[in-house]
Amino acid sequence: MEKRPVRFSLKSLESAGLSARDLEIIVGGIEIPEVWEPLGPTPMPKIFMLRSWDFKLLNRYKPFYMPFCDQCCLCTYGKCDLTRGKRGSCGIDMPTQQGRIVVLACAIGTSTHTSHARHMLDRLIEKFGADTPINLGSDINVEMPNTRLVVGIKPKTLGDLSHVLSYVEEQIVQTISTTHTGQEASSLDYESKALHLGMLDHVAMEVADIAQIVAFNFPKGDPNTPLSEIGMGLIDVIKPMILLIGHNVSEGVEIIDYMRRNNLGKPGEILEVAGLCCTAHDITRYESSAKIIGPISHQIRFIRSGAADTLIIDEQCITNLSLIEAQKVKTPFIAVSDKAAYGLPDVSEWPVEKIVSSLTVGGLSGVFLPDLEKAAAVSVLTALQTAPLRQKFKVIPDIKELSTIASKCTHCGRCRRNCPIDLPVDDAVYSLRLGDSSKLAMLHDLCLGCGRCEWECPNHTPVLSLMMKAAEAKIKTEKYKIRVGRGPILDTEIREVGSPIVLGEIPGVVAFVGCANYPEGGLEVALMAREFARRRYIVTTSGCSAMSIAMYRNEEGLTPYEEFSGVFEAGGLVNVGSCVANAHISGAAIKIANIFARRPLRGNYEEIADYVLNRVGAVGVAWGAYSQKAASIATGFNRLGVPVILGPQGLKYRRMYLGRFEDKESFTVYDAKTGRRVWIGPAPEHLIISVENRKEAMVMIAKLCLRPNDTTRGRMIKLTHYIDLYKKIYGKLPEDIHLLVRSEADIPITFKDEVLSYLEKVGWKPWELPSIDPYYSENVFKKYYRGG
Amino acid sequence: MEKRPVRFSLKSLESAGLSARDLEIIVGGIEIPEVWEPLGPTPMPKIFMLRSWDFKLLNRYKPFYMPFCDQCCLCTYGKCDLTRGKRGSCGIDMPTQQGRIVVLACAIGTSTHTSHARHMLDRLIEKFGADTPINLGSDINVEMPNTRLVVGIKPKTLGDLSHVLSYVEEQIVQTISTTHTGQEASSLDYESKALHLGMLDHVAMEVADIAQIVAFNFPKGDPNTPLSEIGMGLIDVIKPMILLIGHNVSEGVEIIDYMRRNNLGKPGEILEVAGLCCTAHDITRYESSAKIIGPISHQIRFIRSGAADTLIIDEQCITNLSLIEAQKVKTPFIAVSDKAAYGLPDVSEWPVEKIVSSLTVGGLSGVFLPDLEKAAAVSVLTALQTAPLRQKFKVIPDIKELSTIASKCTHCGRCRRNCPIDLPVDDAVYSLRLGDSSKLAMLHDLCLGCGRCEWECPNHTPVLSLMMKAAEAKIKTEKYKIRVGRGPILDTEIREVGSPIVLGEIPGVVAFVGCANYPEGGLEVALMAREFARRRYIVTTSGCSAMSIAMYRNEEGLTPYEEFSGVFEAGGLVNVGSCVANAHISGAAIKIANIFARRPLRGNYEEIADYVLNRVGAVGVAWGAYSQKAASIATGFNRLGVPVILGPQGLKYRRMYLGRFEDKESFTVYDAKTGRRVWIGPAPEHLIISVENRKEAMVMIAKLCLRPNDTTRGRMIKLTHYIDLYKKIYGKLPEDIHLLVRSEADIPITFKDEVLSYLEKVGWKPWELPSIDPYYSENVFKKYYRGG
Amino acid sequence: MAVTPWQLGNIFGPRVAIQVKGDAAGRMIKAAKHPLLISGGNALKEMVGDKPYIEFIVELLKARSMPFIATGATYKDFVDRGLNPIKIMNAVEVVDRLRDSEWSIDGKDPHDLVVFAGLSYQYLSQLLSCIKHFATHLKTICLDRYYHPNADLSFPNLTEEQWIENLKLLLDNVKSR
Amino acid sequence: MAVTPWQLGNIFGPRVAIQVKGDAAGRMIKAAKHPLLISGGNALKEMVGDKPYIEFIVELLKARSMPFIATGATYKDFVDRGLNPIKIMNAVEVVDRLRDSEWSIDGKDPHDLVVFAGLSYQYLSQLLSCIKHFATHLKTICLDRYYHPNADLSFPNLTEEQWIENLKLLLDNVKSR
Ligand code: SF4
Ligand code: SF4
Ligand code: SF4
Ligand code: SF4
Ligand code: SF4
Ligand code: SF4
Ligand code: SF4
Ligand code: SF4
Repeated sequence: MEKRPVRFSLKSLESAGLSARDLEIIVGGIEIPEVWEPLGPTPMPKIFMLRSWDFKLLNRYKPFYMPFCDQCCLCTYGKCDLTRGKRGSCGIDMPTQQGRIVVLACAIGTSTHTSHARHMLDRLIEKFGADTPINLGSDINVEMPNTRLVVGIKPKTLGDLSHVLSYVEEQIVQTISTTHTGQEASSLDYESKALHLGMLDHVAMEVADIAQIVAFNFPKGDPNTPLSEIGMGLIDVIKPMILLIGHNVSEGVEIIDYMRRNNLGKPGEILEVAGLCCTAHDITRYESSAKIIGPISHQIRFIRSGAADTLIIDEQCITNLSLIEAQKVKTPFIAVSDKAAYGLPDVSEWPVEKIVSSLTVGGLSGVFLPDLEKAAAVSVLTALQTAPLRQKFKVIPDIKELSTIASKCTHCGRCRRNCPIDLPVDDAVYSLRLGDSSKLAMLHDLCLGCGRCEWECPNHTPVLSLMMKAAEAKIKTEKYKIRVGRGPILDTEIREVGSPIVLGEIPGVVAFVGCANYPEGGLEVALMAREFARRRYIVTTSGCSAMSIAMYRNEEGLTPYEEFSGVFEAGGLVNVGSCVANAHISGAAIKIANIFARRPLRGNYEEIADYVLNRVGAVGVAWGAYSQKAASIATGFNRLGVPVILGPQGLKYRRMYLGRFEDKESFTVYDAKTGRRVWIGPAPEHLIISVENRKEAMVMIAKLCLRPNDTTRGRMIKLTHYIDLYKKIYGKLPEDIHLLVRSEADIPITFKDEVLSYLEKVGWKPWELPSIDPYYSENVFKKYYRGG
Repeated sequence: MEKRPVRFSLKSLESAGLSARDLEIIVGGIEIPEVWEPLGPTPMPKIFMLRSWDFKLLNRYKPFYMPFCDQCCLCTYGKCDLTRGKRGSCGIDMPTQQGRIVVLACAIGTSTHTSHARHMLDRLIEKFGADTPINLGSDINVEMPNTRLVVGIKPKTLGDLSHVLSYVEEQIVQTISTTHTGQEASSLDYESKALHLGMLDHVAMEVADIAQIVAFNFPKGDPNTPLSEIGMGLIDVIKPMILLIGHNVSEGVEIIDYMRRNNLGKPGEILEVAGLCCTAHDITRYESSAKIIGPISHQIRFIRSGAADTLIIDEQCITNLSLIEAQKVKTPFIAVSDKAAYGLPDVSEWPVEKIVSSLTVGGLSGVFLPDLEKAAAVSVLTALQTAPLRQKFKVIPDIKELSTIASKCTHCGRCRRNCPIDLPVDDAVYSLRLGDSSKLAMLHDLCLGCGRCEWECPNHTPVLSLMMKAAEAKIKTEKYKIRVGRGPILDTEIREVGSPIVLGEIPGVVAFVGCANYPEGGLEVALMAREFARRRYIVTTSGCSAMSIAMYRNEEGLTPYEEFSGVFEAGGLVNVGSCVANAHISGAAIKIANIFARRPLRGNYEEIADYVLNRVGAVGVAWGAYSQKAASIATGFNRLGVPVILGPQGLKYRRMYLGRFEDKESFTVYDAKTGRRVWIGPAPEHLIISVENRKEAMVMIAKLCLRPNDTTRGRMIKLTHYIDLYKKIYGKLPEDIHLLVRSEADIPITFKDEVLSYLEKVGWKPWELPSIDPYYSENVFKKYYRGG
Repeated sequence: MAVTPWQLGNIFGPRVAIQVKGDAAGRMIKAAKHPLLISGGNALKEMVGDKPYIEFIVELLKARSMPFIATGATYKDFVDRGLNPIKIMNAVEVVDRLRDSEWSIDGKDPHDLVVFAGLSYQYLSQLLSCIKHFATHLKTICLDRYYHPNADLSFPNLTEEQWIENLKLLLDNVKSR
Repeated sequence: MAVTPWQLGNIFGPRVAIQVKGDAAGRMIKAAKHPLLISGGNALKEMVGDKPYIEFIVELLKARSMPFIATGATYKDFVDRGLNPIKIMNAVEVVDRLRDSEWSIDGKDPHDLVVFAGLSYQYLSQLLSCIKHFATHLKTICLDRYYHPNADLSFPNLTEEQWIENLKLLLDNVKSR
């Protein structure tokens, strides 16, 4: 049948010359696209439908709260002081309030991806039609695993995705309403809502990414995508440059298309097109000769470098200072999203020429221009015309100025005290007085680029500019290679690795994802990724982390993307793309259950999550997570049974889900082989935890990859890495090894004697059932238990 | 044509024995129901589509911020100190941050109504069918003015409303995403988003209320609805009592229906059915023999009175303490909404008998039971069975205990310091030692009932219980009458009053709405309502304010609902219903433009808002607004051009929209009679302002009813009240009278000489154009200006 | 232990009011070039010993002439006591304008100090917050019995006796030459 | 002026740490019945004069024997200095268990005091917040150079010299009898 959901505005119809009077319009016609599987118990789940699964998870991984503030100030009954058992005017207590704040964060995060997806999809449907097929090529049949799993449909076209989003939108609104004053009185129920939002987030991200992949013909899971250029060294470009900052690639695509149409060649020929943050990933997925500057932490510095001749911002990971900073270097500024219109005049109705001339010579420093096609023309023309005028005007001080600026520094320490990661800015600036710029240069690598030190300094010391000057020579060399985001994992790859992952023979899938709020620079992410790829884990990555990983060379001068393959295989390093591509990482876990283990997906969330928790040794590492989006992504992984490790800043999310190895009851599962309740040891021990530093993270990664389903051989391999890392870092055997070894055969050969003697010492006994068929959920267990 | 939008779950289909395989389902088929008007410029507006109208409003009524906290703690880049010009890690500054927090509040508020509407609608469609017609009787043709105006459709059936909500949900998600770290850099753009949400909120409220009106056959605008009983005096009941707290009437309706089906008679015969907060309004709209306890401030106290034999909570204005308090008095507790499940066990799958026996004798103090039909049976049976067991067990201390408790009081003052309205709790408790309970009794009238004083007292003094004991005698007499919420205003009424309102001859429409966060008790609202009804303003009311107004008797012992008519007319006192019925108040303003002035509504927001701002002398008073819902409702009124006055707690919303009378440019409009730009004086002067006390409010109400369109006669009437109130309160003439009088004929006769001599003193001259056809928006002006 | 505000939940910072005694407050008011006093509705309800707070405010205004505004509809009460508030305005409306560094209620020199007395705690707290953030050219001082972190200068939380004493001290210092 | 935390944005309240000097801190640690010391990864990086902070911690532990945990992967560094941390755990994992009023790391009596040293400022701040709210049976003291409002006791913000002096004072008081 031909009816397809259509999203439209009445206005667009009428402006297309159609009178609504004449039309019989079917909007939102949905058919059940294909009944490929029996329907599971929870298609399009409402808040309470997966509550029992959440409560199971939360029973083992209990919420652990660290309030970020003693007050609540969310309504005019407040502020309410919630310290030490006191309750607010609405009756809420502190743990519940923390759950509520987590829900709010996840709601904002999920809304951000969902609204991004909606905006993207509306536009793609308008451009390419609602019946644009979702076809990811012959190697991908399970096109949208999150969508199949949660919504229960197998979407065929872009139009189908519109309904998926409507469901997500409805549920977001349902959930956010619970943060109103006076709703939930239980932190567990708030956490269940946060988990709900996290799950929805992965659906929304999947919609956003699949829509752009099929419409813009991005790579469809190709493991061998090209290498693009990345790095701050791009400040050196001499050609006119358009810089895009944000997350929505639509505008970047329009620009590339405009250049193609107008014989302006590829990026790099006449004009440079460069991106910062996720939009950078996505532009290179469309056109690999576009360039990537780097993660969010480079925004202010790169703008100040003056390299950009037009700056376009859309939404999400953009600094509020972009307009102010652009003005400093006379870079014309175009805001294209109504999510961040910056109070600028809406020039949609102006002719292109008028906008361009206003921006170039007319004294208008910025405009709001939500018409993306027009914005593309304006950006290209503005960049071309403004480049000769501004001549890469920058605000980096001369070397002479450095000491003048530094001489005013009183070493008062306020800059440091206002730095979110407590960097010793004061020492670095002060030591300039003695002509020593090395400390500042070192800061350049660690700095988040937020500018808070500058706002605090009584002398308004331009700390970021000083850093850039101090690190100038190094910055110019900062040119690396990054493998273009490939999108989803192929079904064929899943078939190859499904068994070794589930049996534990591939020691784990480690996903380095998320933002650049790193405690000590991006280098640490690169080092961790390299370590685990070398250990032949499957390493996946996305977003800012994928960029940080690129910015590093090994002993032979190779960047990680040159050192490792792009295949989803042991020892592979897989860049899936921008942040919304994170859905392919959760998707891969889901596909393992589906393709390898033949578990049905359709509306069958609990079963699949139970499968992943018990069988898929995957762990996420969001080392620099800063945002509400990161909160919801991580929480979505958690509901699916994937543990997440955060860097130290992660404590400020104010909630962890922690297991306790000594709580045997919670680490007990149903064994479908014997029908018995079996203790499984603390595996995985936590669902989300923030660790203090990289060393702790490395050990934690190896440990959280363990799963109850690991075979003897698999467990031996995983324990090898765990013990090896542990010994390197702590100088001794893991203290919990006796909780993880089930039989002698599990013990890594290299450490056999040592481990055996430890086990003997602590009175370890071989487990009765070294191999089980584990289920945490009783419901799912019942489905698979054939005995009793 | 027959296609109708349907909302369904795949699961429900299959459980109904249908296999999805056999079906071709058209979901969400919408037709353009009827083309009754030409399409305006902004049907289903996105964020930026009404931005220019917002910017006009914000140019005159500039945001005024009072941060409630110096920090931002919304992401892990923080906390960020934003004092005095400092910016956060994301670059945001303090005014922008305040705008962002306002957006967040409005998003929560709008989501709350929208999710309520969705829940309600889903259920009604399930029960009554998607093709249930929206028919409000012969006196109402403009059935849903907000929906017509914003969405651009004329909904015919409940099914159509589902699409309306989808639009609202989508826009909420779009808007809330802008509160993510790093989005808007302009407080004005954030305010525009807040205004957008406010507008959407009125649509959502309209959907919620109209859906329940047509499905449950609530009064359809009947001015003469019956009088129901209201008051804390109901603690005296001896029959078994079911108490409902919250906002969603569905459960109340199920209970009444269950009683009807099972020959349990009407409420009050065998069983009492009473409500607290908005659900109380709505139950009486279904069955006027149900009873109303009162507003949100009475929750804890009424529960402690022990009168309820079963307590059902749904969502929204419920205290987090309800379960704890119910346990104290052994009242079985049933949570029916997944928005507030309280961590309780989900007993949906249990048989009714098992639930009842668990709650009555089984030691289970509460359950989560989202199956409303089951919950109805359980509540009735539980109330009947538990009543003899608990014998209205209460926790109000005996008179003897009072002094024992008080003797521990050290007069340390901590209770007062933790009271949100700084009530002298310490003095009141301490004076009990001397046997004086009068201060405590007085507190009973002022107290918000939040319990914060109790949490703070080192001796855990049960302040609320003491109050109840002290005021016991009075409480027993607290039985009043309230006119049942009537729903929308009739088209016929609009026809009657349209002209006198627009010409200014009815001095104003004053809406007392919102919650019970009163600075000095509910009495003040009653006094204000009476004052303006007696002055022959049209007084409308809803929610907790409508209840507070009832709780007062005049000199003759009549409650306001007995003293004044329920007609939307000069001197009428119109209770529209629960909070979602606020949409009928904005709807009335819209209907005046449409029915009286024949302005088209369809997708024509800016024109109508401009009309209301210039011509409809309406003002909202949210004296005790506490919630995020109140924030979004008020902001929705603001976008429509209706000013709102808040009580002193309102400053904690941290943003006002203030005009300045001396800023002549901003109070200049287009006159469609002459085509000229004309100064109109400060009318209305502010869009939202919080005043210090009731006296200030009274003057402000009268003043904010002035409109540039007032005729000479109208202006004279309005000025009469303004001057009269001003003189009574300040003892002199208003200082801005010369800005408001346009010609001598405007001057109230009573004050003629006085005013004239003042005008002379300040050098007032008659205006050149005492009567104009005013437009604030250039676009709308152009449409109506026939000259030039 | 750090100072705490009167209302326990009402935490502000890192910038919080310096706590002063009556003498310093008095000197401050005396030394100001063009202070403005804003008196609120609580001036009638709050008692200083056996007299309403407004009596003290009147005495202060007589000792140190300065423009003042009677908010909370207390205009008449000042007139009755022989003083003429300079304008009738709502406190929010005044603070709105105070953000303009050029503005003064009497159209003369801009104010350098704003003295608050007799507004309810949370209402004033919000107004002070606005000034603290957005009217950085102004100093604010609060004469109420309770510590107001959002002011520049405030009494600490005082017992009634201490407050009476401090108000007296303040008057003495204003009157002294 | 009220005390301010080291990180300017890091405001807490109304309950904030009492500021102590080295002597009081030393006496406190000495007097505790069953204290626990948690040392973090910064103990290696932060310098006390010319020695890493860990050297001071080692000296303290030698002077006042108590169970201690080396977080931030510093276990080896203590072992190298002749001390054996009682367990290897992440700081979050320890604080999780500290909420149980019965729990102690060595299975003996519950702890009455937790001494923190060498964790990064914001990480520790959050952990202290958890204890402040949810482990009200515990007292916490922080020995770092910077004021930590979420602790029960903390040094004020100190210059390096002041810090060295206070640490010395602390040791003296622990050692004294
Ligand atoms: S939401 Fe509750 S805790 Fe928060 S300010 Fe309002 S009443 Fe207080
Ligand atoms: S810009 Fe860098 S050094 Fe400055 S405050 Fe931010 S993170 Fe710290
Ligand atoms: S704040 Fe400024 S003056 Fe103070 S140490 Fe930092 S750079 Fe130097
Ligand atoms: S919750 Fe955040 S914004 Fe509110 S008082 Fe605390 S720090 Fe301030
Ligand atoms: S949202 Fe911005 S201001 Fe708020 S904590 Fe994050 S970085 Fe700081
Ligand atoms: S219960 Fe009443 S007296 Fe007690 S804190 Fe709340 S409002 Fe104040
Ligand atoms: S807190 Fe308790 S002891 Fe203190 S004054 Fe109030 S009632 Fe009395
Ligand atoms: S008026 Fe306010 S408090 Fe009362 S029920 Fe409505 S929203 Fe709740």
